[in-house]
Amino acid sequence: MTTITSPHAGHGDHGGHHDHDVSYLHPKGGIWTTIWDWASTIDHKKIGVMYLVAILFMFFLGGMAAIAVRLELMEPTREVTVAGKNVVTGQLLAFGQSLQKGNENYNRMFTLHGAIMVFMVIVPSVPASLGNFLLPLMLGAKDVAFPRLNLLSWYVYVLGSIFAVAAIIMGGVDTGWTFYTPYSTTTDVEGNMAYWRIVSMILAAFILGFSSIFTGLNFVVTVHKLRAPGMGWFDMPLFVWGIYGAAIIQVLATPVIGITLLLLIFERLFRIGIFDPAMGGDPVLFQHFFWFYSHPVVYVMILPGMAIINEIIAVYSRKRIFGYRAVAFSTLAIAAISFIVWGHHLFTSEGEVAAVVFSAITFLVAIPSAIKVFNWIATLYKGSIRLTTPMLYALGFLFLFTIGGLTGLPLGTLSVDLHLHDSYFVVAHFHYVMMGSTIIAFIGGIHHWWPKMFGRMYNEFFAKIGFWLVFIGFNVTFFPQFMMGAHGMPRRYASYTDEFLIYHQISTIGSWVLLVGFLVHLFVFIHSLLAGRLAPPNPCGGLTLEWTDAASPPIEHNFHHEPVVNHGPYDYDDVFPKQADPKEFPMPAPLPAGARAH
Amino acid sequence: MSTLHADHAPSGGTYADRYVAAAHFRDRDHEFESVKMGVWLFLSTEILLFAGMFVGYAILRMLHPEAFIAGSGKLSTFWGLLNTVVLLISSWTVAMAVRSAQLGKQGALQFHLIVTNLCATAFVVIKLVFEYYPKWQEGKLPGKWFSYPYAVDPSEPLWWGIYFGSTAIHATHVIIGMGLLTWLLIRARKGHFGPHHYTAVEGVGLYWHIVDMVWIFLFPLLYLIH
Amino acid sequence: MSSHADPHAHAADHPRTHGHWNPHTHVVVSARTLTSVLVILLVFTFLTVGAAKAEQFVMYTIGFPLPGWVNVAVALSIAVVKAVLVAMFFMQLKYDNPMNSLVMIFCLMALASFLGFTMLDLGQRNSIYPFKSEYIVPGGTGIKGDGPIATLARQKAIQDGTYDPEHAAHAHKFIPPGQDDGPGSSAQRSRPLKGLTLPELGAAPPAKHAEHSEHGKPEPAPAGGH
Amino acid sequence: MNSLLLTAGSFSDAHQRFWIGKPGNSTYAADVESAYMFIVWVSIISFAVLMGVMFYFVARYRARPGLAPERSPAHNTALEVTWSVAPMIILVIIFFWGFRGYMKVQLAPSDAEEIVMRGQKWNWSATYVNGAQSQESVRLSASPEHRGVVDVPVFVVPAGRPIRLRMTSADVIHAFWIPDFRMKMDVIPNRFTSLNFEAMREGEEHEVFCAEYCGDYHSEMAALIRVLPPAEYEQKLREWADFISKLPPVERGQAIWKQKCATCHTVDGGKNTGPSWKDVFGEEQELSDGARVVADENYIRESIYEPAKKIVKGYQNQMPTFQGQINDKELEGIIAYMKSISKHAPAAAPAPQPAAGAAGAGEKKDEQKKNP
Repeated sequence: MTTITSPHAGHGDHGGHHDHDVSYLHPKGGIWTTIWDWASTIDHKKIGVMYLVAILFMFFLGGMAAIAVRLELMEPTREVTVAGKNVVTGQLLAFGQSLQKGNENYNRMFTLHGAIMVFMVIVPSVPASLGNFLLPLMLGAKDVAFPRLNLLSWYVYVLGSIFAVAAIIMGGVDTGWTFYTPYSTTTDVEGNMAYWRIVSMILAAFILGFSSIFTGLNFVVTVHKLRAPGMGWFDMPLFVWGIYGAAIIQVLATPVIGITLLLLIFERLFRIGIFDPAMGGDPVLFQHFFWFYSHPVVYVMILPGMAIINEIIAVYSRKRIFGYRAVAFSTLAIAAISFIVWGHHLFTSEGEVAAVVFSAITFLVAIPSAIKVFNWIATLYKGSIRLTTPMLYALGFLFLFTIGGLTGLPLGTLSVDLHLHDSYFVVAHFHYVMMGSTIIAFIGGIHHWWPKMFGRMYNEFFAKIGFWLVFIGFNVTFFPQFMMGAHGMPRRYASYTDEFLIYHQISTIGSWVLLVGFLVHLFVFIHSLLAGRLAPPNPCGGLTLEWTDAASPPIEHNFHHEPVVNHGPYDYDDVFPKQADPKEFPMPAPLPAGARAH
Repeated sequence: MSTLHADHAPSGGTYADRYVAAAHFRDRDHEFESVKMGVWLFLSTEILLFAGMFVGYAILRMLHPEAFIAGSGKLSTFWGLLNTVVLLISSWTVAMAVRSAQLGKQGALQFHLIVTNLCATAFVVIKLVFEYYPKWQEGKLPGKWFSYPYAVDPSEPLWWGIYFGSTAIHATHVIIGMGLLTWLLIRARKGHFGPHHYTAVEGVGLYWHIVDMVWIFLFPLLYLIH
Repeated sequence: MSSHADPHAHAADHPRTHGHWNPHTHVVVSARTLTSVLVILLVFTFLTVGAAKAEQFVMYTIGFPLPGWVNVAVALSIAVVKAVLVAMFFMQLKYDNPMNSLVMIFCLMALASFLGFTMLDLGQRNSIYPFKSEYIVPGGTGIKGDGPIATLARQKAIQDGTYDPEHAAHAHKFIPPGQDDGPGSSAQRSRPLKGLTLPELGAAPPAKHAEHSEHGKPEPAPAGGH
Repeated sequence: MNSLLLTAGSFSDAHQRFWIGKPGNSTYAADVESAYMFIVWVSIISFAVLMGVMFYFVARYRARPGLAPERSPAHNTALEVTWSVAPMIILVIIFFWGFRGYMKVQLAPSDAEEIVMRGQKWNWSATYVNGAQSQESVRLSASPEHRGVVDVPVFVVPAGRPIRLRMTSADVIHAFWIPDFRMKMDVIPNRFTSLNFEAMREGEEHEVFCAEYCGDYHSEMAALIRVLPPAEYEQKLREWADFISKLPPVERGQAIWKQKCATCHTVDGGKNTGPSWKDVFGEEQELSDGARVVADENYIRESIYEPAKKIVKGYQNQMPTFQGQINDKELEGIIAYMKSISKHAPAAAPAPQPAAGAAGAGEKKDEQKKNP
């Protein structure tokens, strides 16, 4: 099959005539022209970069809330004596005694942290930024299937974030990111501005849902319809598989949170009563509604993270991913099972029958995740491993995700969960999965594709320092929380008993290390943009299309010629990467006569 | 295989004949197929949006069967039936509109779009004038507006919450559909659609059918089950 | 990509008659088919209303107690048949790329799991919690000190002098007889969380009230008129 | 040999203390701990193996100049099937382990003694079989500049006797968690949930936390459970049953305040969730709708039974009704107590007890600090 020519490749929908060979980052004219060009772009790469900037900004906001939470928990101030020992203690917002309402501020902080991190950072993080940038490049397409919808999704994201920030400005929301009824429908009395800030926050989550649906829908169609000639389903890079699995969940689960939040707004404004016990409604029904979305969405968070890890491990060990099909199918299996395990968030509130069924299904979902980890580790076998920053992040991911996954086991176990539910153990568990896995993978991915996205190399030395700070800081912050939770520390507490003091202090100190680590990365990125050396098209020796067939940074229409796929994404044993310097990579062993890698 | 057949923009003909697919698609067929799949995915999100209402209905009905029986008895089956008929007919006209576009019959296309829009208007008018308005006057309203003194079950406001919630969300979809149909009509008058380019007609048609389909379920659930 | 290549190769064979026109992608459904489907849909619509009326007749006029699920099953089966017809012919799934049907099937599976598992929890509570109602307190927004909304509406009507007991007695023709018979009636049995829901309206059995007040349960002011 | 076993035993004991703390005090706790420790060991071993292999590979196959990577198979069906099935077996074991314990706690013996536990923002109240309510509280003194004095109730349970807590909430969802019993259950408005346990060792005290986020003072919604020998427990219940009614009115009011009202209302003038009781009696109150009303006996009665009717300006409609929880005699006590700490109280107000005067005065806070 040869290339397909279109009468107007290079103009038409992409904003008039311009040179074929100009990088997508090349400014279109004066400053205002350039800004307008970005604001009205339908180029998936620019949208990906805009998403990246927006997400990192929200990550900063959410991170500041997290630092405030940890600061508040540095010490309990209330001293209580029972029978000679200190028992329950009090609260202090560490900013000083002028803030008289310690608890209220604390509650708002952790709510903002949760809502921002979930709805505005982790859900869109990898798919909307890296996914947007890379999906068409990896598939050999000129763009995603619906470029205008893609731009719309970014604006919708910004609109949603504005509502969230408005809620913060109005004084913040104290419902927890889960908006459990009837608390979320009763808090903040009617008749003043405070009454509306929760509506604003719920509306923000509702709007962000649309952004998520648009992205997911776009990606599903792109993967189905826009693969380059010669690229079958099992010739796709595993990154695409991961994004595809997440996109399916986004399409099928997000509408349910849409209707849930809509009903919640009705509930709050008009008391329609569906979730209101006083009207005969059922608050546990809300939890079912909520978790029908919010559990699958956990896999929207982790699958793209896993997707990144596939690419990084393959590239930096110069190996085919061990058991490609098993990894691909486990992605789909996770996506499918994720829809029927939400009840494990409700072991303490739902009926026994449902709890038992949900517990059983929950253990099922552990299998595909375990298979993935085994396959990644097996991929390292007989590889040629280069410990670059992205690879360190990938190995860090394996370390942290294994902990995160294993600590899911006691939470899925019925009897043990009755003890651990809503404790710090849960907090630690999902931070290991969401931050320790998704965010770590995200940062690793940013480093891996940084030269491709911006055409400049970053400083490897400082990036590695950043990695070690993040990795150590993360473990110091969150590992003590496992012990804390199992010993009896409830989550969302502004104060605690003295036996938890030492854990909290270690944890808070860890959060500062983490912060410093992120600042180092910020420095590395800015330094690279300003003074990084120019990147070759394929600095890491990848075999996927974005490395072999696109420039760094890619040109406006991604490829000079539509790429034709004639080898698998990880056939390092047979193919030498195009555009890469042979000196940098160990050559494969000579091919025995007649042998094939399959 | 030699070069595939590409979209050669013909010089003459109508807008629809001259239409070329967006640059990242191979040709018009490729674009049509992709858009159609996108629309189907969107429709599945619509179904899952209404799924929330259906699940809420099912659970609350189990908890308060009497409130639901009492509430359901206060709806007028006649108007519900009429609305179902109106909507089914409009679904047929939309299907016919797609057919007209496929065959290039511009007049029939416009006619069917207009009839569909009239049906949609009729649906909304019936809903507002003969269903919502009398209930509003009697105080059979959801939640805090409920002021109907003859409730036989304390959870009756809940029923009205479900009734008004699901029908209002559905009616919103009908109204959005009316906007889309009008947009189609304007484009059809400009001759934008023809046998080789009717993607928008097909997409809006599918959307309209899903709106119809949701009503096919809402009608028995709200009006008939007692 | 061969699946995409084939149709195009086919199209390339007939550039004159079809252009990039792929007969598998663009099926023109005959007007006759569409019209017959519409007729069938309308027939089914009247059928489902007729069935509902017939069941009411059997239950309340003849007095034969049909089980509740008959009504639900009949109404929903007809709705499913209608929906399938719409999807197959109006939405052309029958002629379409099977991928789109697959999208729909996945969507329906998600819906089924949502409904099924939620009901698995909330539906079996009745058999799980063998409790009586003495201490239960409704929390949340709907009432705080001033009683449930439905009761308030009645009280207000009585205060305003607009309450018509005659109307109250005759307004609800769909309420099955025996509903006021107290906990022994089938109506009460069908309500799983009796007593765990709102305090009763005026019609509730007095025996329960006496039992409650022993424990000092907060009672709304008893509705007048009884 | 023996000493080796002892060492192993104390190692596993220390191990358990590290992960989950000292052994819990309910029959259910042992189930949880064994399942938990099993999972911990499974996790530690799998983690060590996985990470060991990973680090070995990284070290062994690190890219070096001149070293060409070897070919290796891209998949191995036997290996892949093995590592898919092996974890499944362990998972099935864990599931049934958890299931067994869970069923044990759900299927309580039918002769279990029932205690009604009611949660509301932000305290717990228990009603025992004989209608008694807790009359004891322990000091939970917030740093005084933030909130007044908060007392948490003390609940008693008998050792070695099955107990079922029947729980409901008056406002939002709470969760009753006794970490030392290793169990919790949500407390949901308009529905009952239950928690079944049997305490083992008498004489111990256990904290109770609210584990479902419920608002501003979520972290102060605590209680203390004291495990008593059965005889002592019954004695305590009898004592509590007629404790309140025997007190003189002002002290009765003070006791009720401690038990039910102190979470939200101070008596020293400090602002809390609700208005302070100090000097409130007889004072003109400005309501949120702008009306003004003098806080007399009727106003107080109405505010307790129908709190939503008149909200004092500057406060939220947070208070649940106490109808059915505070009877006339107790109400009388509350009013007497409020009078005793109000400067507006009419001269005829009964203030025979010198203690009441002391409690109402400025040094009340100090006095309470000294005397939990």
